Amino acid sequence: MSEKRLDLLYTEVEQELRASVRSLLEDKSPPSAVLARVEGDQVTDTALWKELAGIGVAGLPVPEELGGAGASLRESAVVAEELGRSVAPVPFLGSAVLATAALLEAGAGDDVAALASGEAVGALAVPLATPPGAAFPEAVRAEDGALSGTVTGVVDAVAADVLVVPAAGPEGPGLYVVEAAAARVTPVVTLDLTRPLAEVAFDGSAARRVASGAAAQEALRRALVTGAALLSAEQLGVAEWALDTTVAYAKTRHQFGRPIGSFQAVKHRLADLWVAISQARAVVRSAASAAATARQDPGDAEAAREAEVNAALAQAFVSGVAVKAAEEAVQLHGGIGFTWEHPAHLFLKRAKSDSIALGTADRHRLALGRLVDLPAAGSD
Amino acid sequence: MSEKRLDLLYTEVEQELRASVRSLLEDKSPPSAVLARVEGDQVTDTALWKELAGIGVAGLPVPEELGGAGASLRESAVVAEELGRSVAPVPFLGSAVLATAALLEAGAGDDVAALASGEAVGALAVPLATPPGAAFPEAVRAEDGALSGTVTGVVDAVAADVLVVPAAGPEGPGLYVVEAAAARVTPVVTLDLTRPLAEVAFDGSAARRVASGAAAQEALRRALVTGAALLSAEQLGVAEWALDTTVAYAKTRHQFGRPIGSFQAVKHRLADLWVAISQARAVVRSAASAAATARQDPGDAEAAREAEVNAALAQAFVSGVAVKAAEEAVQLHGGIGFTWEHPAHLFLKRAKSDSIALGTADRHRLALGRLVDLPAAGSD
Amino acid sequence: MTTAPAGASLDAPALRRRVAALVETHDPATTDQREFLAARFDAGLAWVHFPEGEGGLGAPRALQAVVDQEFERLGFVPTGREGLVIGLGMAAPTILAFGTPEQRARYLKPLYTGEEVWCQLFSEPGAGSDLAALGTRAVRDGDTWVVNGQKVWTSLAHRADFAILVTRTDPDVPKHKGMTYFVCDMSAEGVDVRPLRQLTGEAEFNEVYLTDVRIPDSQRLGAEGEGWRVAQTTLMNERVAIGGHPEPREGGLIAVAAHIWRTRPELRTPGLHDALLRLWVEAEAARLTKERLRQQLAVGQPGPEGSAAKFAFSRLNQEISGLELELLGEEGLLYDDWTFRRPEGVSLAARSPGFHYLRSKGNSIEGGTSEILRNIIAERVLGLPGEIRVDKDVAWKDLPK
Amino acid sequence: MTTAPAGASLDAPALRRRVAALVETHDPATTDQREFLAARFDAGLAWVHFPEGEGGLGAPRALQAVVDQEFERLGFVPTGREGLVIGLGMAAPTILAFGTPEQRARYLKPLYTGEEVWCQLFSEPGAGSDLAALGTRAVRDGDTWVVNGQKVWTSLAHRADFAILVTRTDPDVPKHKGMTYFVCDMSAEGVDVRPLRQLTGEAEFNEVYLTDVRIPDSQRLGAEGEGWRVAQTTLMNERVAIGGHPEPREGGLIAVAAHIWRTRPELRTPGLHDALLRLWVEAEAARLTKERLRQQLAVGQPGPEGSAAKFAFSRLNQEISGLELELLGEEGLLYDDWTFRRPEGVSLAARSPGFHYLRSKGNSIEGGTSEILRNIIAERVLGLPGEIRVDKDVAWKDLPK
Repeated sequence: MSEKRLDLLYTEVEQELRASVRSLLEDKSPPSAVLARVEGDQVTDTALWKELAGIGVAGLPVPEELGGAGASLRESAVVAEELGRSVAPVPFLGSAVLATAALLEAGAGDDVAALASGEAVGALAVPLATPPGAAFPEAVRAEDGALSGTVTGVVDAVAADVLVVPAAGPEGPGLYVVEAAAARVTPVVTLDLTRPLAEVAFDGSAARRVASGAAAQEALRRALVTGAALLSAEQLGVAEWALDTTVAYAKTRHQFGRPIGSFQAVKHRLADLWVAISQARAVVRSAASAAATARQDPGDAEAAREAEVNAALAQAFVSGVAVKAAEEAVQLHGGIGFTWEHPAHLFLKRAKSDSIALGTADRHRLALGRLVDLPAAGSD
Repeated sequence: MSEKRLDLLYTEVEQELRASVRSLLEDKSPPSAVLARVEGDQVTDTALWKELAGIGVAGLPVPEELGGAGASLRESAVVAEELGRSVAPVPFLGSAVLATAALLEAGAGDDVAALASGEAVGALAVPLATPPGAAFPEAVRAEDGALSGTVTGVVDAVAADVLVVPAAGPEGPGLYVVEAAAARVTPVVTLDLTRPLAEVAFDGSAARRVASGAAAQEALRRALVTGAALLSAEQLGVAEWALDTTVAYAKTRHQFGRPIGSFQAVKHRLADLWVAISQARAVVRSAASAAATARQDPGDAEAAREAEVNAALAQAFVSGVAVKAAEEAVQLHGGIGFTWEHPAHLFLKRAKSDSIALGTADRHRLALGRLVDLPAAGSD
Repeated sequence: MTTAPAGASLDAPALRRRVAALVETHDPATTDQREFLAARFDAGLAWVHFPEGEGGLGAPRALQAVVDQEFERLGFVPTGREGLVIGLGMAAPTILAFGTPEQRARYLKPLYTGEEVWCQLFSEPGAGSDLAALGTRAVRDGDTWVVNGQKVWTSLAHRADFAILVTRTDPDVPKHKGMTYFVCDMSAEGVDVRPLRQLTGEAEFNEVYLTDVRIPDSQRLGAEGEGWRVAQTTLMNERVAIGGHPEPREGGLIAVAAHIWRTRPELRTPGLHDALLRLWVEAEAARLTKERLRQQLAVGQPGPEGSAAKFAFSRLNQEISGLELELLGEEGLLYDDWTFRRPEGVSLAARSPGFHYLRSKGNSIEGGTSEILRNIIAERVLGLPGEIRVDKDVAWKDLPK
Repeated sequence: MTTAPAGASLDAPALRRRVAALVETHDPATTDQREFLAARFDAGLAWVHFPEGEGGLGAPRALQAVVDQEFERLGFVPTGREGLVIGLGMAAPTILAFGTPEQRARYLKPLYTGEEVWCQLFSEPGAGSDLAALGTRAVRDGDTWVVNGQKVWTSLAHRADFAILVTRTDPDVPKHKGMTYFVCDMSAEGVDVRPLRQLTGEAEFNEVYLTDVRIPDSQRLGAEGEGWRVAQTTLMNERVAIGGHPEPREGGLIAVAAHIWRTRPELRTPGLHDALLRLWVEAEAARLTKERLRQQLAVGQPGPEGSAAKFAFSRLNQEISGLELELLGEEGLLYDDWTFRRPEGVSLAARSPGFHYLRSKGNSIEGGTSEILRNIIAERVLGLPGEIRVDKDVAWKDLPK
């Protein structure tokens, strides 16, 4: 079992990026604004997304020659942390992570530019719950340059201009680009109020193939691995918000004449949470670095494997930490944490949904078992 | 899914039995005496066992006409609780539970009398880790009324006069009775200092068959189910000792000028333990009652099934409670709990070994899955 | 009125005869429920341990079960009483214990028949687990009290005719000593009931704003300054009800999860199987524990296990509903309905898995947080020392808030 | 002696040159280790941040790593230093901070070369987590102190020449104020070292009984009554060492469990698979956390994560070794050896799974219980309020014990 040494720290550049993103989000999308927005018709905050794109957030890991910032997936992970910390309803995961990754891995660089600049929003037409190791989807059929079929649970499709669609055709698997206008996009009611999902139906929709066969399969798989790594960064941000907010509350909320944070049982639970989150931070950094390394040299099979191991590890570990943190936040806020007016529930819903998105921890553990040679029972 | 209503309380007779057994054990086998004994050559306290047999403990569920007390497995369970609470090194599990159950279920009533009176000690020659659902063992071969082969990890074999041996012969499975003198019994070094195990080797040892074919299989299976139910009662006793002792210590041990039991984190952990133990008590009563009901009417298939469900439930639930309780006892006693001179470790070792004996919780959960129609993955 | 001459000679057969006599004159099949209940109250068969004339016969409390079973056997179980839980369970025993004869005569009967609905104005934004910290002020003005403050987590306030209300009447003494307890007319001027939306989207509870609400002194329950003691009587009666019948194996949310498992083989994984079996085991253990407690109560040996039942139930509900979402995967990302509305007796099972998950988060907060329940078990059951208190000898007004 | 004229101009290349010069005159291949270390001490290359003449050069602390790496590169890493961990890690920095010039001259060099072994007489049966409650009495008698008391959990006491010892010299003041710190000669009359048997069967630690032990006042470290402050310096240096090299994936006990899983397919069940994978994930998370901390230290940004490392490690060891026994089933019921003996540097992996399970129980007690570590994280990292203290203003002799 070998693994490269990965840089697990944040660089100064990354910390500066974090500061800009956080400042913008605190200004334009505080929890109160998110809470107001989710009750409206349009959850996705496209204006905010344009502003974020303005500071380069939409195209961080995209080479400069393709209109991106020429940074790496490590920087994307820092942004994902901040977006988790604010549960801002922007199409980062769908467009800047999944669709962009699929196009880049498919070699469809020309299609990336509009997404990287934020001019257009993209979405990857797979159910959000799909784990990286899933079989190539067959819900959509490709025939004579047109797609037919329906995909459920597509993240950020509601706001998308362009859809990247895995579809099976007579010549096997293919990855296609379709104008969103050519599909029927129907929003569904989601547990996570801040992340719209939609059913996407194709009925002979005109499509352009950007990869086929094994290349399409590999592009999709790598996009989902990248997605899993960056999702864990978002989960870390959710957990950090939950801990920070709860610690602050425990210092000021008095019961029995004392701050509730002076009760030892509360202190120990928050200490346990802090330990788990500091571990999650290391795991997330490792996953982001491994994903960045694999992206840099697509031909390095060992790097690709390390990216898979680290992404599965991150999903297996951080999903539980984020859910636990959000659940503890609700519980330790007591009654107020159970109300609609307090933002804790936005983070609880995000954390729980994220634990299902791109595969549950349970499925990632199974994947790890295969990757690190700990075979299942009965598989001798 | 149907289940009979079972009496989950202790009867007055049961409570009187408990009081006599506890009083005898407190007098003759306090933790300090057990600690001294386990360092000697003979761990099994045969004198104590004779005294316990004197108050009927060895033959509780044995009909009076077979020399027993004519009580039921419910009373046996009460005794098992007290023996767990004292980790007394007597051959109750091997002789009064497993060997006696196997002989009774095999219809070999005549062989039971000596065990029921405490005149002789019996042992069931299967590895202690065997779960009720295991395949009939083939480690020992029967040929022309003689046994050959080796069985590892046999509980109470060191003190046994009589061995009940499942063996495979030319005509299929059989249950045999063998004089211990005809076998080679070699003690092994055990994690649980208070419960001797031995390797038992047969080399053409003269044997008498008491059941064969399906009857032998069923007798062994039912003996193991009974064993699992009563073992859970022992585990409950271990957990109760751990909680009671730790609560008492937490009230008197001062650190930072306060009893450590006044610290909220300690209080909450002990409260959690108390909740788990009060649940374990209900589960154990249910398992004992179900086992008693099944024993009463061997032809009632539904009662046999309920006994299996309840025994598996009890092992799946109580194993973890006992281990947790013993681990918390060691931890909350701090340094003194880590020493040899404090008896906490005797209970830790018993609890952990009991969690493996007659199948781990994990295997009992799998068995439950089959029994209550929650099939394994991939078994559709 | 408080002595009960008939009580001593009452036994189960005598009570069964009284039930038969009542049913004889008031055929449940043809009598309006409220009218029938009024007759039952007058016959002393509402709460047999209450005094004669106040719904009871001064009989031993344990005999109530005999009466209930007898009415049940005869086919008369009153329906639609969910909204009366606070009146029947909490207000009635408090009024009995602390009410004046006039108060008992005025409130107990319509409370019992269901003519008048009650709610409870206890918790405040600043006084949750620490109820004694409450700050709703009542100031005496001649024969009336003027009340100002805000209460939260009041179920039924929007339907209630009356409330049991605890207020602060003396801020200059330590918090447990300066409270006074009232009956509050919910139709009084200055009572403003607003729905309190929960994270599920709906509003089961209310906030109640009290602005210069005038309460006659005749509606005071117990002495001035004695409110904490009166409230303790109310809260002792707030417990998990242990029903008269055993519950079947695999009830509640574990049934939902097991059903998904059995009917959706494509969702199964080995890890989820183990997780489901663990929770099945926990659920069955909790059920048997409750059944054991029920058997203890039936033979008159109530055990301390009751205090743990709610605690175990809330944890189980949270874990099972969490697993339910993971098991469903993609469907677990969905929700049924976020519409802001007041639920009317909707059962948990009728809602989506996401609702199960969210609603169960309240189980460990409402009616005593799990943290407070753990304290209670540690102190009252295990006898461990109490927390060091810094708020016992300080005037309420000087406490940090 | 405490100023370091050379310190300001020292940089990494300069230190490398000094190492080269030392190795030039003392060929490690042919020089006796103790002699070589004495020379290294004299050259100021023992602890470069110590003052000149006391094993150092007054250089920045961070440069020690440069020196260590250089010696390592040249192939000279001293061996057999396990028994010196208390002397090097805890006694030396304390003597440096609080010792007189005479004490520093007397103790530091033989401590560094390994000629003299040290142990720590801190914990007592009644003072574990609450070290400041200790009761070992030291009473002044002219120029010496007479010490009586009992210490526990002292590793190496049976091999030690000296001990760092904290005593109670004034029972009439609050506990933190009446302690005094000494160097104790372990060969002095009245020092009785007895092995302390653990639940594993062996004795890694000792009890030390002190009966009328006479300690010259010249062996006092720090002022009378200042013992708590001196002890804090000692304890700040007791921390999980973060090595200079990254650890490989799947190290420690998880490697043992994974090996069993891979080589014994007959033991596998789906539930154990999930349990093993959960712990594999936890172990890898803990490894990456430690690696991240190592990287932080390497760039001079130590984080608070260090305080959590021991805590996480003890929990993991306990859970993995518990699973190991369940995985092994029948073999998990066995043990290798209960003989009462003193272990000499036996590695965990060389012992049986039962030993792993039992020994790891000590991980959450020794060197700061997990409960105390949680308090530290909550208060020092998260800034939550401290426990309410009842023992701050009470004379030690009046505290409940």
